[in-house]
Amino acid sequence: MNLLKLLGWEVERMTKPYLILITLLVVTQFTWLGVFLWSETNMYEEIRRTGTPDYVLTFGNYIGGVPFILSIGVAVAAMLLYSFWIWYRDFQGRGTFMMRLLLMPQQRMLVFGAKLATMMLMVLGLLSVQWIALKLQYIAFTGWFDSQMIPVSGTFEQAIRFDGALSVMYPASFVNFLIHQVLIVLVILYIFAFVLMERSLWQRTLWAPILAMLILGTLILVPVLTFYFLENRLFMDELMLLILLGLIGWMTAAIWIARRYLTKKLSV
Amino acid sequence: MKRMWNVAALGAVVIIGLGTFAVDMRDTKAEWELAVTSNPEIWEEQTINLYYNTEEGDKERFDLTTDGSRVTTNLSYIEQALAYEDEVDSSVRGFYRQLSGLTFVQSIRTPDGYIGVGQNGNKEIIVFRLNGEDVTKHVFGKDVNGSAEIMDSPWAGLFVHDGNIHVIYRNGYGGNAETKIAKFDEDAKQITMESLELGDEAISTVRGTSWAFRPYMATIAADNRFIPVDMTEQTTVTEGGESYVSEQDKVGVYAYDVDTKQVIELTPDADMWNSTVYDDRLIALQEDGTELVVDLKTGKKSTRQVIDGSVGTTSYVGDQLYHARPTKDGAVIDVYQDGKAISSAVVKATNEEAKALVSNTEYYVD
Amino acid sequence: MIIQFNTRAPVYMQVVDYFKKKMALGELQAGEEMPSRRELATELKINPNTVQKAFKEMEEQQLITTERNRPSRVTTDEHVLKRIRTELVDEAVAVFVESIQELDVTMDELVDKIKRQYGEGNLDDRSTGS
Amino acid sequence: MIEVLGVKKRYRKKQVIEDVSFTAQKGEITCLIGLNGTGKSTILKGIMGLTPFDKGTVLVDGKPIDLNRVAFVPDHSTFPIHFTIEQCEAFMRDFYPTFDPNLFARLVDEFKLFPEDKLNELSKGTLAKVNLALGIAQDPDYLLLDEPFSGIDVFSKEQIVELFSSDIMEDRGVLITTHEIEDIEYLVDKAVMLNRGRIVREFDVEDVRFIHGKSIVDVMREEYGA
Repeated sequence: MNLLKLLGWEVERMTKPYLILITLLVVTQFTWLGVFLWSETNMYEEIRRTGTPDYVLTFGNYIGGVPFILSIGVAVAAMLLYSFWIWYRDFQGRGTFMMRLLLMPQQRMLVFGAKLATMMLMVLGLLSVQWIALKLQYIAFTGWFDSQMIPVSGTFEQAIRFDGALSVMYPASFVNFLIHQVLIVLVILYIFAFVLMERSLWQRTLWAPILAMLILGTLILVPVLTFYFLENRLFMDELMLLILLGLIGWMTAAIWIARRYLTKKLSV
Repeated sequence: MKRMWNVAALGAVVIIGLGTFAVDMRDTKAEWELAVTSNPEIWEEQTINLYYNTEEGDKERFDLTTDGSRVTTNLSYIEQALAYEDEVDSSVRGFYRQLSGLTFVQSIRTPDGYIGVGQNGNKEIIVFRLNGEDVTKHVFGKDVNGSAEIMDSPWAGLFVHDGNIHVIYRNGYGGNAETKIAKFDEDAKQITMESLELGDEAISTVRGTSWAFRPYMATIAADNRFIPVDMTEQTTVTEGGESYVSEQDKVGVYAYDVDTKQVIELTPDADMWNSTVYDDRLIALQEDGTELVVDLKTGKKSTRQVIDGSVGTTSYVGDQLYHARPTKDGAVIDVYQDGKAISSAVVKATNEEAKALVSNTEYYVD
Repeated sequence: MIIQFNTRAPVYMQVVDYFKKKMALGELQAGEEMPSRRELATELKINPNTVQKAFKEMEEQQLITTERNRPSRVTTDEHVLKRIRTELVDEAVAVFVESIQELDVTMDELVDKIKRQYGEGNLDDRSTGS
Repeated sequence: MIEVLGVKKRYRKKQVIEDVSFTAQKGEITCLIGLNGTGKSTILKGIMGLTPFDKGTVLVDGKPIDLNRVAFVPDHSTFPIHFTIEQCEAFMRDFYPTFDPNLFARLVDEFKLFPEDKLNELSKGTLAKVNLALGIAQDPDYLLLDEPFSGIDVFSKEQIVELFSSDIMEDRGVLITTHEIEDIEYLVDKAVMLNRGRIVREFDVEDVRFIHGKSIVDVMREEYGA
């Protein structure tokens, strides 16, 4: 129950900046759509006057546009930064609010859980808004070019699948999508572990951030190196198993470190 | 509880957004059914691959077995792993694991087990043998005479004769590569090379040799006299004052005669486009539905009429010929062995989604 | 009721002395009800435990009596009250003598000054009725 | 009773707390005295689990600390400064089960606070009172206060001192740290003096007055040679 209440507080604190981010994302994309439709139509008309255009437009051209990619980049950067800020904001001043959180007579990991849940809600929220925006953009795209009698090729699914970022964000199988979310969680866990470690060590050593990065860096690097070493000795299914174990290992390690530093080492 | 409104609102957005995404990503519902009309045990572990491409070129593939159809495109990582896992049985894993570390490898399957020849960078050539469970290894280092040359040239394929593994290779890269054969004497740890006088022709591939790991490989006898090969021909072409050498595949059925050490054409105006090397025979299906059969020990040739009427999509698995002819709502697949029809089965689209796909689906058994 | 505490003497003793003076001066009649511990602590802004200790001390010196959870009362025992008066006077005189000794004043001079001082002093006290 | 046993803490190179052990009884006001920067706050924060001790243990009534029974009032606000007092109370009610809204209301009224005020609009004195109110309203058995009087106006100080002698604080254990003892000379039952990371004196204040006729300030002068 406390987790839900904590989640409520965290979500309330991020609502304003989050809404700004989403509006920014949607506005940039739809403006770029407008610009794209307008410029492509003009160009097509011009070529059509002097001959037959030798190219066919696809939805991929739109989502390949720089503004589109930039808007996604900004959203990703915002999420990464907020994963740090969601903790560091509580350490503002002389660790004011963090002190209140740590004094709560309950499991400290509830605070950790609430922040993680908030981050995932934000990420999934962005992915949801983006998917709906994409579908709307596709409708506008095809509708407009049909009305302009300009041929268009390729399906919506194809455009998504061939786009670098979108194929990762929206893989062809929903199970893969869930697995990608697990990877996102993992990234957030490591950011959280870093922050908690840094906040616990900063009073003991000036090298806190570097030390934290070193420890977490090795924790991330070692499995990656073993993977590359084994990669050409194992079969695909064995590799998958190795990756699964690696992920589980990473997750438990991150949670274990976070828990240890949050409950025993954190110093406000 | 005002705060909970924010959470609920965000939750709703997520459910709507990801809900639409999940629905969009739903696997296709097309379902197919395989009804075996005769000789069912042929189909026990046999899978039929159904290729289906939409107008927009979307590829979708199904695996169809006696116990149902399964879509095999857009598999999740887990499904891919599981599909791969039951395709590769454990007996072969050890063998191919050793090969997987090599930079270049070829393997063949003989009655007494798999043989693989691999190259580890330019350091050494290794011959692997899998008989039963254990894998034996013979290393031919850089110091062994001839190994450097072999490692520096493209390989056409392998064959076994008098118990020794042979590698047919093109000596050196570049236009006028000459074809050579290397015999690996594993006990004496020696390699003996011979070159073949083929003029401006060359052996490009040896039938039955697998380039990479393949779950199923046909077994080839270890003492065939004739080794079926593909040939290429080099012609110098001059265009606009410049002349360069171009190489084309030669049509026809060729084999290397181990005794005479010559490459001979087994039969004129036949082709090996759709053929299989199985035990001591080469079987090649011709346009008119007849099968050319060559006894690789004696070189004796014979033909037999197998498919009468138009030839649909065909493929060989071992010495069995699978012939698929599309029908209104699916396809009929006949199986021939030694020229006789030994089994037949019917592929049927069982639901609307599948029926819609029938018009441009191809059926292929491998 | 404001007591100027000094930080060196035990606070509870200063509270006891305060009440002794009040009893001696008759500001607290025999048998009168004492203020409650909580009121006193809040008013004097001192630690309630100290007020508790002061009351215990007064009970030991039989200055007050407390039946079960009823407010304490000043003692009605006359010669206890008289004893308090003489105690206070002796104490005051002792302090006075101690401070005077340093100035080596002859006895006669001293007696004369006290007479004059005390005579007038008395006069003023009575008229203003402190 | 709060027992601090053999506690050690190091900050970077210097050993801030060498070896500290003392007790604070329930129902008594114990004052932890020490010059600035001698680790007083660290000890309080250590007891609350806000800062890990390198060595040593802390027991409250014989058991590890139960945050339901012990409240902490740091010398600075613990809520984001744009919060209103109402929002602070809402947070406390959400996450501190022992928080008693009536007690809080009484304190708000006693301290003459205005719930809709934002923390950043309040003076240092008022802010200290809000902090105190939030702490006391948890109705704890033990209350730890870190420099409650430092840098606040005289009237707020008075209100706070008055509060300590009132019924609200009765039979709660109070542990205060301060380096200005004058304000609470008469409130303290027991003084614990800290010097260079060690407990140098631990005494019942009234006994020392009775036996040695010395005030806490006198003892401080002896110890710290002010």
